[in-house]
Amino acid sequence: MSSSISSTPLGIDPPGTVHVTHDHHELGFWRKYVFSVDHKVIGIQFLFTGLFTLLLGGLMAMAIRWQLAFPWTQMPILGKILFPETGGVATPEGYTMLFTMHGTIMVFFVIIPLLTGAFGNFLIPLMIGAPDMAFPKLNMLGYWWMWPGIALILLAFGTEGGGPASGWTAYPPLSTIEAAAPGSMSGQTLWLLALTFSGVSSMMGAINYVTTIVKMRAPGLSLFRMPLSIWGLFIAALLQLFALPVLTAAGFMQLFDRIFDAGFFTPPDIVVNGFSAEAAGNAAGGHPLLWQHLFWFYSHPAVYIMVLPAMGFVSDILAVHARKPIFGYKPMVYSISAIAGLGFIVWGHHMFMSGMNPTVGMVFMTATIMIALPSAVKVFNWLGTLWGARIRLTTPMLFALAFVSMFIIGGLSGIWMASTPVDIYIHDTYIVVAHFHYVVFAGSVLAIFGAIYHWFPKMFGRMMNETLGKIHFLGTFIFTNGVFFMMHQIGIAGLMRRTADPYAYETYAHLQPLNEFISYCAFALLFWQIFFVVNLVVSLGWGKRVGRNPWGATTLEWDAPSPPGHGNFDSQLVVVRGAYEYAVPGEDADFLPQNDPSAVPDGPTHAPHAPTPAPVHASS
Amino acid sequence: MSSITTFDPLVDAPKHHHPVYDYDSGPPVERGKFAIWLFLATEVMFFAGLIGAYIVLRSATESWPNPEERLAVDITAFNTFVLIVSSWLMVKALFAAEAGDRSGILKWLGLTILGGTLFVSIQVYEYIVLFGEGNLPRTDLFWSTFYLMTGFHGTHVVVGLIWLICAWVAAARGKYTPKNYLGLELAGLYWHFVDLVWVLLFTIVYLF
Amino acid sequence: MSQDKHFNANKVFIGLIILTAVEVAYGVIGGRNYLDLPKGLLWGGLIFMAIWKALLIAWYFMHLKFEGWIVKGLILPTPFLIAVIFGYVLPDLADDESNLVYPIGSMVEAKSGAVYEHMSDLQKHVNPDAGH
Amino acid sequence: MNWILSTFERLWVTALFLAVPILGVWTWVIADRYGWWFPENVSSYGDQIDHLFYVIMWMVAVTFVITEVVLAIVILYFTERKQGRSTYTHGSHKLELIWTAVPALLLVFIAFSQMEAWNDVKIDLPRGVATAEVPYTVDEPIFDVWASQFDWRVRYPDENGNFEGAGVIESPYDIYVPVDTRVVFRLRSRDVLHSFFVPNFRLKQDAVPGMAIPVWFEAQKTGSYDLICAELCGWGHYKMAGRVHVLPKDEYAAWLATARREHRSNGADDLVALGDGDDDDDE
Ligand code: HEA
Ligand code: HEA
Ligand code: CUA
Ligand SMILES: [Cu+2]
Repeated sequence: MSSSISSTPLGIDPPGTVHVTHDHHELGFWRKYVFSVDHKVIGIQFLFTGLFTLLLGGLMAMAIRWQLAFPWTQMPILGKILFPETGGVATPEGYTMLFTMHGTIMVFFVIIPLLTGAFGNFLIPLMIGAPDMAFPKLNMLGYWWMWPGIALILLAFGTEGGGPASGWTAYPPLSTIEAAAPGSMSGQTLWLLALTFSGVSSMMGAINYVTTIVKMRAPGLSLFRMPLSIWGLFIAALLQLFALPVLTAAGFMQLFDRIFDAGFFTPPDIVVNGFSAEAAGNAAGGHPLLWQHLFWFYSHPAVYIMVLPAMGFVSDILAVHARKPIFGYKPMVYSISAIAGLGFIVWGHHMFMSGMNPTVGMVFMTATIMIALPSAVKVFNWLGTLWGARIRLTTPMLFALAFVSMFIIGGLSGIWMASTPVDIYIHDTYIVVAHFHYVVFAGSVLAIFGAIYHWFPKMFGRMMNETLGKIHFLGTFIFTNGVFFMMHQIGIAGLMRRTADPYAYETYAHLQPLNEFISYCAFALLFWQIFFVVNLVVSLGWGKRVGRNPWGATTLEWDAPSPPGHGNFDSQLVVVRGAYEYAVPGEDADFLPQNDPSAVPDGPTHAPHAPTPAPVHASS
Repeated sequence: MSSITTFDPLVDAPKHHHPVYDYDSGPPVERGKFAIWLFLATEVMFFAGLIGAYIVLRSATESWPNPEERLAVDITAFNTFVLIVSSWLMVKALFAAEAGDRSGILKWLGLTILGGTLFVSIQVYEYIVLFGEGNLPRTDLFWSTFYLMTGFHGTHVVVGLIWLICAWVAAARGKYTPKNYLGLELAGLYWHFVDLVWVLLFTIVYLF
Repeated sequence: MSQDKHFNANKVFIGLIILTAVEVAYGVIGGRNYLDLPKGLLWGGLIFMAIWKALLIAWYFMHLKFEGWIVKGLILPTPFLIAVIFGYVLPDLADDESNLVYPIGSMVEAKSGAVYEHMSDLQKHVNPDAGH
Repeated sequence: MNWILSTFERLWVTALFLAVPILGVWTWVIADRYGWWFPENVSSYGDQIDHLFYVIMWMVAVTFVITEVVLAIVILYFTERKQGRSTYTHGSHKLELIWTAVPALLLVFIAFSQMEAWNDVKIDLPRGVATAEVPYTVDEPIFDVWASQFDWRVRYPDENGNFEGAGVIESPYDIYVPVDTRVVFRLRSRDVLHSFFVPNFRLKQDAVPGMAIPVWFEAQKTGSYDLICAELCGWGHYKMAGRVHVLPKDEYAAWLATARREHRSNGADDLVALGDGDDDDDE
């Protein structure tokens, strides 16, 4: 049977319907684990798919690092797979394909599926006290639509000419004219199709999330009682809905250019590697920058899609393991929304050097710099939350703390690039690479690790091993910084990205030792993940069984059994207070579950005469 | 970890035979309708991308050809009329559904589908003629933008038609009651949206 | 179902038809074949009527009029975002002051058969009508 | 026993997070010594840009150190030791105001302090006819730079400033400019996107096919500097190198004269050749 809520195609029963479950006749294996419509199963499917693609992307990163440390030397292991024809030595075009695929996979098939797909699916219904998503079948569809995307993007490697090679940004005309690069043959077409698939997938997801959050919150769970994870996922879903279609449109235009020679992005009178659009009788007269505008209109909001949910998870993890209410809950919510809103008017900061009208660039700069403001509010409120807390240094907490620390670094380096004159020098140098890996790997991915450790007990009813977890954290934290902090240095030295072999230039020759150091850290980072994988596997089978609420947390998901049965909760929940009632004075428990009717109702969201915590001394 | 409570079957085991409950929070709008409007918002952004690209290329071009010389405005004007009519018939169908008059639904909805089919066939005819004259997307920017926008609108019309046909079958099965004809309403919303987009496209593609 | 969704569909329908007729007439007569009105005037008028029609459809046929703030709110951001797109992209790409050596799309109609026997081919496109 | 463990844990975590600002600042202090820092600046507006970099760097550095240290302190002091509860607060308007207002001021300041430099480098360029004071303008540039897969071609106009015909000088890879002169040139591309990047000049500008983007710089020190392509342009992107030779004014004049005499490009033809670059030798 399909989930009882979803028994109608769109889940459009008149509201208030109470279905009686048919839990008893068991589902077959396929319906239960493969084509399941249960949001928990789908979430876990997304989780493992995402980890798998993360491994792929990570391995490609290792190949990149090898080439940068020891250019044109035989690459161990990976070389055999990636460059068989040269006996494991990277080729120039092969390198361009490597980072293109690395970036694409990491952005579209790792971070977004993990954050919104895995945790969005698993957490949203549980955290708002709903039995399932609004449209479970659509949900399942969303998962399965991602697979053609993954298949196509991997297939691209096999096509004649090899995988796409125009960067994850796919700037035309390089990406639209087949003669321009080996990878711009059918590989690029597959790339576009893959993106469309993943786009449709996250579209289905986003519609589902927003509808569920708006329409299916448990009685009493007002918007301003929602956990910040839900807020993060909610706003991220809205970003998807309003930004992604534009990329889809642009993607179709690029497909038109490639398949029908439509020339939207092809300026006239260019001769690319002997090929001339006019001579071939193709349309021309379009503008390359048009693509950049449309692409970044999506892809800048996308970077916030890649961080807002992570921020939400971190806020929740901090509160739970610090046993303290979130400091400034409402400012947190407003800043999430502000980041999202501003995110729509800053995309041009990726185009300062692109030949864009420099006056327009000035406007973009001002808007961009202003985004630091809501981010600042978040950072300071996290510190405020921790101040005067009783922190428990559990593994999830460690990763959450790491996120705060790392996001500050990544965010601050954004300020340089936001300032147009400085960006003249650092655009497309490794400072940019350092910047976005700090926010996206050291930020989002570490937050994802934290979220896995934190919600694993809820997902599988077992704890992950704390000792292994802490070992995993220690190494990951150290090597991550080893890899990415040094990239600032080579960036300031002027090394630009997407360069297969920088050392031919006298300007860069002396940077090889540093690059080698970075690469060694990267390899160590990869191997260190073994502790995580082992921990994952062992805990799945033999981890300590836990109860419903191992961490002593207040939010609704911890009221369900671990793992939650079909329909999630034993009975209808009624929410009586905000999500962060920890250490309430005069209560004997140091946390008050949102749905626990005993004790005081909602605490004031702002205690006017609260003891002033000390960050003020530090931050002024 | 001191804080971790161990598994206690009495408290922690899932209680069986629990009811699966469903309730409605937030504003008074059906989930389906809420979702469809979200979806329509994304569709708006999608066409904003396509039309935006056209406007940019177009308004930056001095020598843009005169659409009236390249396209059959009269036929398309008639086609626009057809689509608007079908949109109006759709409203009629909804009213019928509201009145619980099934044969009414079938009649009006049937006519709507007829109108839509006519629109598509006329557009297909237009394409065939244009192709015959050797006007392909690769010919020049005018044609590539033309095929891009009208093409994607056309596919939307086809999707809408399929949806309407499903609704018609459902209606024939008597699925729609005066209390609940949401399925029909959603199909209608999509159909009207397709009509709305065409109103804009017709103006900027054929008349500018 | 909200029952009070009553409006006179026929009136709206007639309105749409009339607007379409006027629009086509205005477009064709005002167009390059006859009056050849200034672009601003022509486009302004057409866009005005088109958007008017679009609003009629959305407001009545899609009974936005009868929906709550929430549904209206879902569609509301789109006009702003569209305004943002145009506000940024037009001044950039469609700006005469920008450094294009050819007007975008000037290859429409123009098909330079033999490309580059000479450097000046590029400058040629500064003048759109050259080339054919 | 348990107590020792938890204390140990508290300490190593604190140390770990404290290491971030310490090592971070340390690397930036020693960076210069190992050449992990800006290459020498030789252009007139380079100082402006570096200056802005440092202004932002100081603000960011302070914020960075403060926030990271506070984080470490928090971990050290507020990690659960004895029984007891965390302070129960949901926030404070006063603090929110402070830490919204202060960064706001900083950021507005940053934003506005950028405008002038940006205007000087990219917006306000000399147009119209060249004069003695302003020897080169957008309309009468010193040369056109043509980027194409995977080389740079520089076209010097002939005596009367024409960019076509037999008088034109075509110099692949090597760009010659006079020192202490504000040179304006037009950046163009034959095929795909490229980017004209000279680290020592703090100069970067994408070359876009179909656009002729005016660029200027004024080199203040003779010598020859790497010209690097900074926008992905295909498999050979990494080796799309050039050299900018800054000559004393008189030497430059002499070079130009000799070049005009000997090194005459056959105009059209090698431009035809330009398109099909050396791509053929990769498969
Ligand atoms: C999760 C992803 C993520 C996030 C959150 C951000 C956040 C930011 N990014 Fe980043 N960015 C990327 C992902 C991300 N970015 C990616 C992937 C690219 C490269 C794309 C490519 O070209 O391939 C990129 C590139 C990029 C560029 C283009 C660089 C170039 O190509 O030349 C710029 C330029 O403005 C920029 C700016 C910013 C800014 C201002 C923020 C701000 O949101 C940061 C705000 C946060 C803080 C400022 C720190 C916390 C605040 C305080 C501690 C308070 C005090 C601070 C001050 C007073 C300054 N980013
Ligand atoms: C969005 C996320 C993301 C992530 C997580 C990463 C992670 C990494 N990235 Fe990358 N990167 C990008 C996004 C990302 N990157 C983008 C968008 C670009 C630009 C591309 C372009 O220019 O077009 C880029 C480019 C880029 C470059 C520049 C290439 C160039 O310009 O020449 C480099 C160079 O060092 C690099 C390195 C790395 C490294 C070492 C990691 C490491 O952190 C990787 C560590 C990961 C692992 C070690 C995997 C561990 C595996 C698991 C934990 C799963 C366990 C498995 C199971 C349980 C099944 N990346
Ligand atoms: Cu030319 Cu990169
Ligand atoms: Cu951005």
